[in-house]
Amino acid sequence: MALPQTELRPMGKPIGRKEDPRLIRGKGHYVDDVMLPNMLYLCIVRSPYAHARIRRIDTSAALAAPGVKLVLTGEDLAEMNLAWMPTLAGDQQMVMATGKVLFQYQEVAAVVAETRAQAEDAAQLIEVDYEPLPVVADPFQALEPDAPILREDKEKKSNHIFHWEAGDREETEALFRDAPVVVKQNVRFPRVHPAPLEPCGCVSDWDAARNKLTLYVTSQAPHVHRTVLAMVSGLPEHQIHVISPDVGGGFGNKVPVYPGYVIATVASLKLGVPVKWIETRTENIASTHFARDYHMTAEIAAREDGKVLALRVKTIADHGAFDAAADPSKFPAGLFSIVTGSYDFKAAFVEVDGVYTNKAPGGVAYRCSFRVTEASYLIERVMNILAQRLKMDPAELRLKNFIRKEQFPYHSPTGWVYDSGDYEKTLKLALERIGYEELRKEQAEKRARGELMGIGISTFTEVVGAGPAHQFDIVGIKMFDSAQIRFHPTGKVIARLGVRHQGQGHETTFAQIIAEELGLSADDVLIEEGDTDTAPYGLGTYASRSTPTAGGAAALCARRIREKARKIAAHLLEVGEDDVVWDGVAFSAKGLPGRAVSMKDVAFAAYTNVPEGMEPGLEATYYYNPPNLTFPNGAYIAVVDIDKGTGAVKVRRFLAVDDCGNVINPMVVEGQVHGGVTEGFAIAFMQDIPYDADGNCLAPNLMDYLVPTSADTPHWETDRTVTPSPHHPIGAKGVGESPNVGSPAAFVNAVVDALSPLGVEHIDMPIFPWKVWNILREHGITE
Amino acid sequence: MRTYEGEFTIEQPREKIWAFVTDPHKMGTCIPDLIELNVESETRFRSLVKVGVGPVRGKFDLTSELTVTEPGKAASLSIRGGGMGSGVDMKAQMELGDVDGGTLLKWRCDAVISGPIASLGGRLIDNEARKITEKVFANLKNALLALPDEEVAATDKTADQG
Amino acid sequence: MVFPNAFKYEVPTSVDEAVRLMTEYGYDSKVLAGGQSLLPMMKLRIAAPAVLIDVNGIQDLKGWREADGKLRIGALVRHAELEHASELDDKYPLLSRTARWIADPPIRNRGTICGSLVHADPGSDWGAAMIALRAEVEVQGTEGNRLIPIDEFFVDTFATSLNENELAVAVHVPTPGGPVAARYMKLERRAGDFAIAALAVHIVLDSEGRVAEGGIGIGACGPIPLRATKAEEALIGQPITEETIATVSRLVPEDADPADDLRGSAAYKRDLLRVFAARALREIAEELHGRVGDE
Amino acid sequence: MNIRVKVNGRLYEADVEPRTLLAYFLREQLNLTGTHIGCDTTTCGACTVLFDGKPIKSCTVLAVQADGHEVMTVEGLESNGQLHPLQSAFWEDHALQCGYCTPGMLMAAYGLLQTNPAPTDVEIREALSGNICRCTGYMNIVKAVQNAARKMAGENQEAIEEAAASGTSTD
Repeated sequence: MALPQTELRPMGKPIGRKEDPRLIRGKGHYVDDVMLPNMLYLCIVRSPYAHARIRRIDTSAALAAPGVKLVLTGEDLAEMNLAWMPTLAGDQQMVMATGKVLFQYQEVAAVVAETRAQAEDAAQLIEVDYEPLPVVADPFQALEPDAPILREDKEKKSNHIFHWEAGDREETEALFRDAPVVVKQNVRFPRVHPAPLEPCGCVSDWDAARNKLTLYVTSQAPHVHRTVLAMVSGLPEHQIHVISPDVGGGFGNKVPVYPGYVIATVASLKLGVPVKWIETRTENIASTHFARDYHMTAEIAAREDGKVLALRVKTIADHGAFDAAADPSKFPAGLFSIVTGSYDFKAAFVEVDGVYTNKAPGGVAYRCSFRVTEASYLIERVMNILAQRLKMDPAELRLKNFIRKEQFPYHSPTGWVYDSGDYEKTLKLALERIGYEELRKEQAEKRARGELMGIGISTFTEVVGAGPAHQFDIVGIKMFDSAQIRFHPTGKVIARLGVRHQGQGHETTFAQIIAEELGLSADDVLIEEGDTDTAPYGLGTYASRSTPTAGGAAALCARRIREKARKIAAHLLEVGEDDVVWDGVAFSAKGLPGRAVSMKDVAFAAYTNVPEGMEPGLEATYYYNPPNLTFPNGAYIAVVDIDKGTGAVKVRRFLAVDDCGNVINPMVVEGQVHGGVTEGFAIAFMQDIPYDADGNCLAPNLMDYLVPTSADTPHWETDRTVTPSPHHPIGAKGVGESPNVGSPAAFVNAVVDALSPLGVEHIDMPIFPWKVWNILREHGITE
Repeated sequence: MRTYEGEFTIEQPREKIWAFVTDPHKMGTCIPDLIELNVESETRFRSLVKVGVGPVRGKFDLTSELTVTEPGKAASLSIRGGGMGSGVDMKAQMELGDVDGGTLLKWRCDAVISGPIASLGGRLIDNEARKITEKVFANLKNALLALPDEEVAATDKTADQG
Repeated sequence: MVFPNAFKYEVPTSVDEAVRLMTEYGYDSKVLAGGQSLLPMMKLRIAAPAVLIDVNGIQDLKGWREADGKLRIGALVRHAELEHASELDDKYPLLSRTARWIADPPIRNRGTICGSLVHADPGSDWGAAMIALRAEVEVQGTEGNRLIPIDEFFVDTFATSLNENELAVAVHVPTPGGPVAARYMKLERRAGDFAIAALAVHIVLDSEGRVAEGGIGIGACGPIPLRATKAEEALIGQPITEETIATVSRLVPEDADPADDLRGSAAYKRDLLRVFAARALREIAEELHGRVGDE
Repeated sequence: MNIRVKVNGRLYEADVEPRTLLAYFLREQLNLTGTHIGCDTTTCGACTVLFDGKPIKSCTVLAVQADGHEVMTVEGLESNGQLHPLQSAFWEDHALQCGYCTPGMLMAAYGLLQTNPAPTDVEIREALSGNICRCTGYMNIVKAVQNAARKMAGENQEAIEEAAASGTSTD
């Protein structure tokens, strides 16, 4: 078959993916493809109300319906002490409502039946008597003193969840007091949803005879899911086997544990047969976790020449009904304090307040490291406003304020230590490749003719790869990651990792890392993830952390093997260990050309001919606790044209220059950039989940939650610079999220740039055509 | 929340109109596309209603509760229920006033529609909710117009006797 | 919900049989043609007919033919068939120009023109186009056939003037008597979405280069597809000059009745119609005359 | 209700409930799980299959409607153990990441190349606009379809040349 990957030293090469042969044949194995004997189907009844007391639930008609095996309500779960479960953010969340519902589409009852259709039929027969309560759909309203208290389970008598801050308040205030220039802007990052193409779901299979629960689940973090499930259910962890089979995209949506998984598990435990729950797209968008929904205010203090001094940010974070954010324990607002971005501020002070509302719970880090997208968008937006006020070119302003290459490792005013970067080089490459000067000339000519063209720049810095275990944990579990590598006697390798890819290509890229370290080809290495019974414990794939953490673990694990291999090689070569030389593909004896053994020879010897006293076999496990996070960055430039008649924006060009450190597989990196920029484009121009004042979710499906098609999506250009991470074993930084983090600001900056002659400084996303038309109309511009 | 309102004048005395609008047996029949009406008490009735907008077809089970705000003059009708996985909550306020040659009935209805119908039908639900509400009051008006004069007399008489 | 409710499935093989079944089941039944609007509603269970009468097997409803000064498009003609029917482009250019805007290619392979008309979604692309074309819908009931002019066909959102037991069997489009050009203008939030606003413009010239027939249909700007009556009156009999374009495009929004919604304000939609009208007429003039007239 | 339907060239007879959607019939009754389901509003196209040679969304056709018709799914692309040029092009050009949209995308692209063997980028983007991909940003999908079109043209050319060489008519 095509595309064998037999070349040695595969690191950095664009080799074809090992996961593709099954996927292009339709032979992937996703959760909904799991078909087990006697399997039943679960359908969840959801609340039409955003806030209501439940007076009564009548399940009798549903219980009598054809094929129905079980009906569950919150009261049933309460009897088992399972009505609530912990969230990753340390809050608790209802599995099924007891007493009252807190958001529209919340889980209220569940039906298990022989077929999916029967379960749906019976679900319609469940009668719930609701008493509607006043709805709080707006986070500012939620903070009003007279607002209804939504969370009766909490001791606190307000809808405020947390206050979190970073930086130095006093120093920041002082700099603002004396600053000659201050710009201020309110910026909203809309409520969006990762909406992976495969919705969430599970098959829960309790086998009483074996005393074992097998949970096939759409999970980006199977080990964490197993631990949480053990904590919730009381089942011993070794009797729970979580399998995350092929995952059809995650983008953060598949990090949390959802009520559906728990309900399916309860049903399987009660019925003793497998129970499948696959959410519909409506359930996915309306109930599983959203992202963002940040209402931010940013101020920059600067000198008249454009040198920035201080940054002040206040944010209201709408978390919905439950704080179910997938954030590390110490960081209720995630890594939002990266908001000083690529710029050398003297001081910064950042505050975030979390708020409960009658909306779906969240929020997850959608293709983002815990609120880094919100931060990057904010700083890139307000830097542009500063440039506009000072009548400076936005590229020039950035070049003036960048953290310089020689300042790394750079200590940011909010407490991060940036590992490496060369921002000037990256931006200059982008400016040159896009033909910035010519574009500005063209723009000037067009403006003279009354045409609207804009150029937008975003030079972002991310913080990814959580994390150093002393700083980062999720529900108390330290955020390291792991790899286990085992040689078979014939020189082939199986490697198991604690992360779980959802399209990122780990089966190929981690094989490349391991093959590179062990002198093999990628085809010699089988990567296995997603099975908690076989893989070493890991925290999962999200937050661009797989390459920084598990990638490091894979490399160091391979090196650990190589150390043992060196000893075996010395034995085979009949030289002292110090006289063995590793050249990347084989061990040879120093000064004795021609005398060499390959890793394959060594592996065979490990099982057939080890030196006396040595433990046979060749395998290792490595738990990698990274010393720091990694800081991918980039310079993105968008060029847009605006249709004066309709307000529609056309993205004429978009260039992404990324610096993600050393590259494992440039083809995969480019693919990640294409995909991430497309999601950034969607967020900038199409996506929001609005709620009306009654708490109705107005975009609960793909008809109204807009995901761009091939016909909407622009052509993307990519390039890169390479500034290796100094602390990462292979110098890599991670790239999956950069394009989603960095691109929204480039698009919005471009549109605002086009409209800047009208005095426009900001437009909130999503930039629908009507918003642009409104502005044009205000200024009397029409076709 | 959506608010709809209207008013109309009926050439009938206020007492008679009042008697009609506070009678669940009568008021209940003004709900359009009624399949079944169950009067549960003097102030409470339950109705099964056919909902149809082209292909969107289903039934709503609605419980209505009548409250007198100001006897002979103002009453409100709260309608709550749902169907097709959605919820309906309406509060209709009616106020009667004497005008030349009859009675002015002013109505105002606050409607909250929750659930998939509200979410999915963003493009049309407002139009439909308004139409249904208007139809309730159009039916009421027609029913009042159609009240036979003898009954007027009878009612009047009864009133007189009282 | 992803599964429709249980229903009785009927597969008539003739129009008469279909009409008989529709008469028998009445309100409880729905006709299934392309199913691209009905089945999604059934999956979400906001439509739950007890009986589905699948007309896909009725041969008489397939294909199109020209006769008696009209193009008769059978009820089972799919959007994609008209999209790719290049042989119709000379005389009926609005058909393929409209078809290519409907939903997406797989849906166009299945959905039908008549099904879309009968569904009567105010955002229907065919609604606006058929208004511009002054089409008639041929329906058959127990009493035989009748033709419903398109202006009398749409009654309200999702409601037509079809009787409960009448089947739409074809749509008739008049054959133009002179040089013809047309445009379908639509702005979407995302490819395949319902229109924010849409406009269909169909022009037939007389021998002197004046507009002999001018049809302008408005989509997604009211409870039903609408006719830009005032604009049409100002257009017919005129050469397409800058002045005509200015007058007509100004008048088009006057017959629209849009609402504020997530897609934009009523004012925005009205203005889109104005812009679309001007663009459409300008393009049509250039196509027919090589330039906008300067009379 | 009993139906007879040809799927990937093989005739199946089955008893289906009328409300069963074709996508579920393929997946759950024929065990052809390559056809995926990603939405409930006929938007995403993950379930795209060929119905009498044309791409349709199998979540919005009833299985009973396939009675007497021909269906082709992603599992029918490979022939004699050889990947279809579209499959190998998707592999070579990194036109898939999570793979969930891929079967539908392949079938929509197959439908396009049947009627338009040398499409432009714009035509490809239009033809695939009923199929949502959340991973790739479509760039490499467009590239792969172009690649496949070239491969298929090459195969046709080879076939013509072979036929010419062997003296048979290619008419």
